[in-house]
Amino acid sequence: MSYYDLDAILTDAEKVPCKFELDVPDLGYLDNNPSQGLKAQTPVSLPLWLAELLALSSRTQSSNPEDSAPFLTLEMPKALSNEVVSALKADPRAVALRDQTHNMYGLATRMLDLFEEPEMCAVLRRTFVTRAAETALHARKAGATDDVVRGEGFLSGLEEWERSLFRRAHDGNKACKEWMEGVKK
Amino acid sequence: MDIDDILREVDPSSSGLPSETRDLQSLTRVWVAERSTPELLSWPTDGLVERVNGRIASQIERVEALTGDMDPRSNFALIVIQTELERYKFLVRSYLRARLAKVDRHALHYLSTPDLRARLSPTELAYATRHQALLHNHYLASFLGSFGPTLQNLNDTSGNITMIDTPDLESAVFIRLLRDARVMGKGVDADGDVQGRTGDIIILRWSDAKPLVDTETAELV
Amino acid sequence: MYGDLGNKLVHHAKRAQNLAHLPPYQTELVRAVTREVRDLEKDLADMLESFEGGFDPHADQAKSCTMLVNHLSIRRNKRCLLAYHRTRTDKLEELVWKGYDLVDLPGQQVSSNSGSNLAATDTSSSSLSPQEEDYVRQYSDLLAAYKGQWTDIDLTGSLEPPRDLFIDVRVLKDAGEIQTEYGAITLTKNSQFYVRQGDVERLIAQGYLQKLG
Amino acid sequence: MALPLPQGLVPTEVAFLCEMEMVTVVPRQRLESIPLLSGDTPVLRPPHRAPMPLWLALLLKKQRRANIVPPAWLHPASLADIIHHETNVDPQAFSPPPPPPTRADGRTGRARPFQENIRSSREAPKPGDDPRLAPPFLPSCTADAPGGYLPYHWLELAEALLAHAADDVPAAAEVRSLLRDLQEVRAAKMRGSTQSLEGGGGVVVLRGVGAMELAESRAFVLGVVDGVRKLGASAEATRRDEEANGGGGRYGGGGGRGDFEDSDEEMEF
Repeated sequence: MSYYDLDAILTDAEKVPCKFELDVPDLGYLDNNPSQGLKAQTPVSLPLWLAELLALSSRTQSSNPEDSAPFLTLEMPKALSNEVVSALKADPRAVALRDQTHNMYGLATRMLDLFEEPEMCAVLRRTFVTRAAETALHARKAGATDDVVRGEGFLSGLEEWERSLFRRAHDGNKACKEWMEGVKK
Repeated sequence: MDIDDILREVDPSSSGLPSETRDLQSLTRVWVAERSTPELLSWPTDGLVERVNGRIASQIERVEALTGDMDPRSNFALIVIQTELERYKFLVRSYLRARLAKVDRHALHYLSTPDLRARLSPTELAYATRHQALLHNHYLASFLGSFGPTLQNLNDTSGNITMIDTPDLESAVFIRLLRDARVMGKGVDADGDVQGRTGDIIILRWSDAKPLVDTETAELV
Repeated sequence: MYGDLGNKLVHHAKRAQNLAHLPPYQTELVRAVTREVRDLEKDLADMLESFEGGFDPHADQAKSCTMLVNHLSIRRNKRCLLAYHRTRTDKLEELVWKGYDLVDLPGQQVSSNSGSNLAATDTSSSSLSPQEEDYVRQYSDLLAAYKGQWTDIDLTGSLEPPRDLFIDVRVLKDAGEIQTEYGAITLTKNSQFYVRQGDVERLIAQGYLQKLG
Repeated sequence: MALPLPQGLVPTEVAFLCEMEMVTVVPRQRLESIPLLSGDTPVLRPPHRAPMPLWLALLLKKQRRANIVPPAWLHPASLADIIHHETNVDPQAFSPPPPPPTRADGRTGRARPFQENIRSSREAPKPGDDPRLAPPFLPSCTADAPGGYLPYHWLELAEALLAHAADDVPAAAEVRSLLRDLQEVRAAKMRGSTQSLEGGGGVVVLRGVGAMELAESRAFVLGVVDGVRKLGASAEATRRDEEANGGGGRYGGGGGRGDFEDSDEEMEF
């Protein structure tokens, strides 16, 4: 992960459902309720940059990781719910990933780092490769125009990694065509 | 060992290719490599770039001596010389700028240890140090200066992300085998292990390709 | 919540990354995020002070949670601010490499697409912050110094591989007299020349000349 | 940014490399040797053939000072053979590249055994040796290059000759159309290689692929390989752990990760 990378920073802003394990009087604002204080087990939605370290830091003094208690516990975000993963398993091309989140794969790598989910990992890899091949086909069709990622249907559902792939495929085709035309000069 | 090897050992300059040709081949190879790897490679220690640059300078002098105010159309040799000169200038320019782009992107990383600093030429080192200072001053003047002193650094490595960005050494590259060799590379589901033949083009992670490139078993393409 | 403004900055940066020109510096937003950091720093200091040095993070878990949240928010904002400024300095450096100097920069929005006169846009206010203007000056000096080590290869020359050494060009706007090794040429609008490409690359990039196919 | 280009050579740079390929010219005029940075050019005396880098050969050709002798692989019969191989003999892989030459330099002069023959394949070269040669510094586009094999810079060289020396290429129109067929059948193979990347790479061999074909797809293919690696990072780490200690995952409870204690410690006050 890169400190200055804008996509990494935006992925870090993805919200994840979580619950605090203790009452925190000063953090009511996280639940839009500054005057009430935050009660343990209240479901809140927090960005990864905040939630991840709260889930990984220990609030108790213990050298044994087994009974270290975190400040909060995380859950899978909706974009990576069972329904979404099942839909991707059925047909990777049929899901508009961008509607789930712009940073679908970026979010997934972060969550897969936190949760052991071999099945989801396999489905996402297949999804990524299958959709990449499809993306390349569209990039070829888009031809030597500069009208990048403005198509409807499949293209409008591309998330950020896929958009980058589309641009790469498109730029490669375009540079090659331009060279071919330039040779004659 | 044959007679050529023996000759080469007694007199290194007797090697099969003229040194000009060899330098072009080396320069081309370091250029392609620098354009193709995620990390900065070592500045050639054999004086390659300085030597080529010196030859370029004397060729420019030659051109100036040959050029009066004559019509360029009339002097074919001059056109040939200048055409080649432009090709060399492009190679060196693109090479230097490919390096500088990497230095800029990960300056703090390359300045962080003596080993990494040793990859830079003296002028690159001076440039990187000064550039980093300019950036830090710019941040300080724009916002960072009003933070508490402990927050003003740019090299904090605590927490879950380090501020010192590093090149991704696991990112993939294309190489060509320069001789038959066994090629091993890390993969997700399984690692790869292939008996490769001279001329094979192979995709693998840079961390796995680097040892092959360092021993001239392979080159970047 | 904390970090929301920082996020806005990053979205600005992301948009700027894909633009040919540099959009105006977000003075207000930068100021607001900076203020947020200072407030959070002060809150943290106050909290620590209230314990008078006797703070035990494991005894007062709620407090230590609040402090961790503050601390993370500060870090987050710092990262957003740095990334925003870095994205812009990257673009500024790119312009310096392309041969723009400070006088040109306010006009770079227009010139990047239409190739119109650089000087004609002096009505638009600068999209750079004063600090960015300083930075451009200093980086130009740094680049000039580095370039000076490699005068023979013209470091800021074209990154397109050379094709034909001599090319036909048409003059799109008056550019005065240039020196070539074959003598001086006066570039007046609509005239055509057979020139050494290396002598005019900068003028082509800046839209004064057009290369003819 | 000092270099606004993607990692890896772009098509115009690949074409630039190809211009260093040696080709054979037949001079139409005398020309004395020219002192170049890469060495002196041979003296040209019609009708004696001479080797030249492509960029210089094209310059001579444009000035009508020489004709270019196309390599045997560019003849229609050779191209048809290769297409046959690509479609019928081995529809999956690219047709094999030319066999390694037996001379390292490909210039006239002293015969010297190609290093391949005198060293075991594992031995690293000694310092001071000539670099091991590869395209564009192998004589794979000269008049005596073998037919039936596409060299690394096949497409760029063919296009350059057809554009600037079409009258030197026998049956140029036919060659042009065969090249289009070849490009098409090989492009399909390049696209097909994407699916094989799902397992996360390791070592993927693209024997016989051409420089321009790589330049067109490089950024995309590398993007896919890197994406699969990042998405599979947790699976790969688990596999490595299991392989290292014969079972047992790397995760303790929910939400564990390698640097758990470290980050905890650093985040305290």
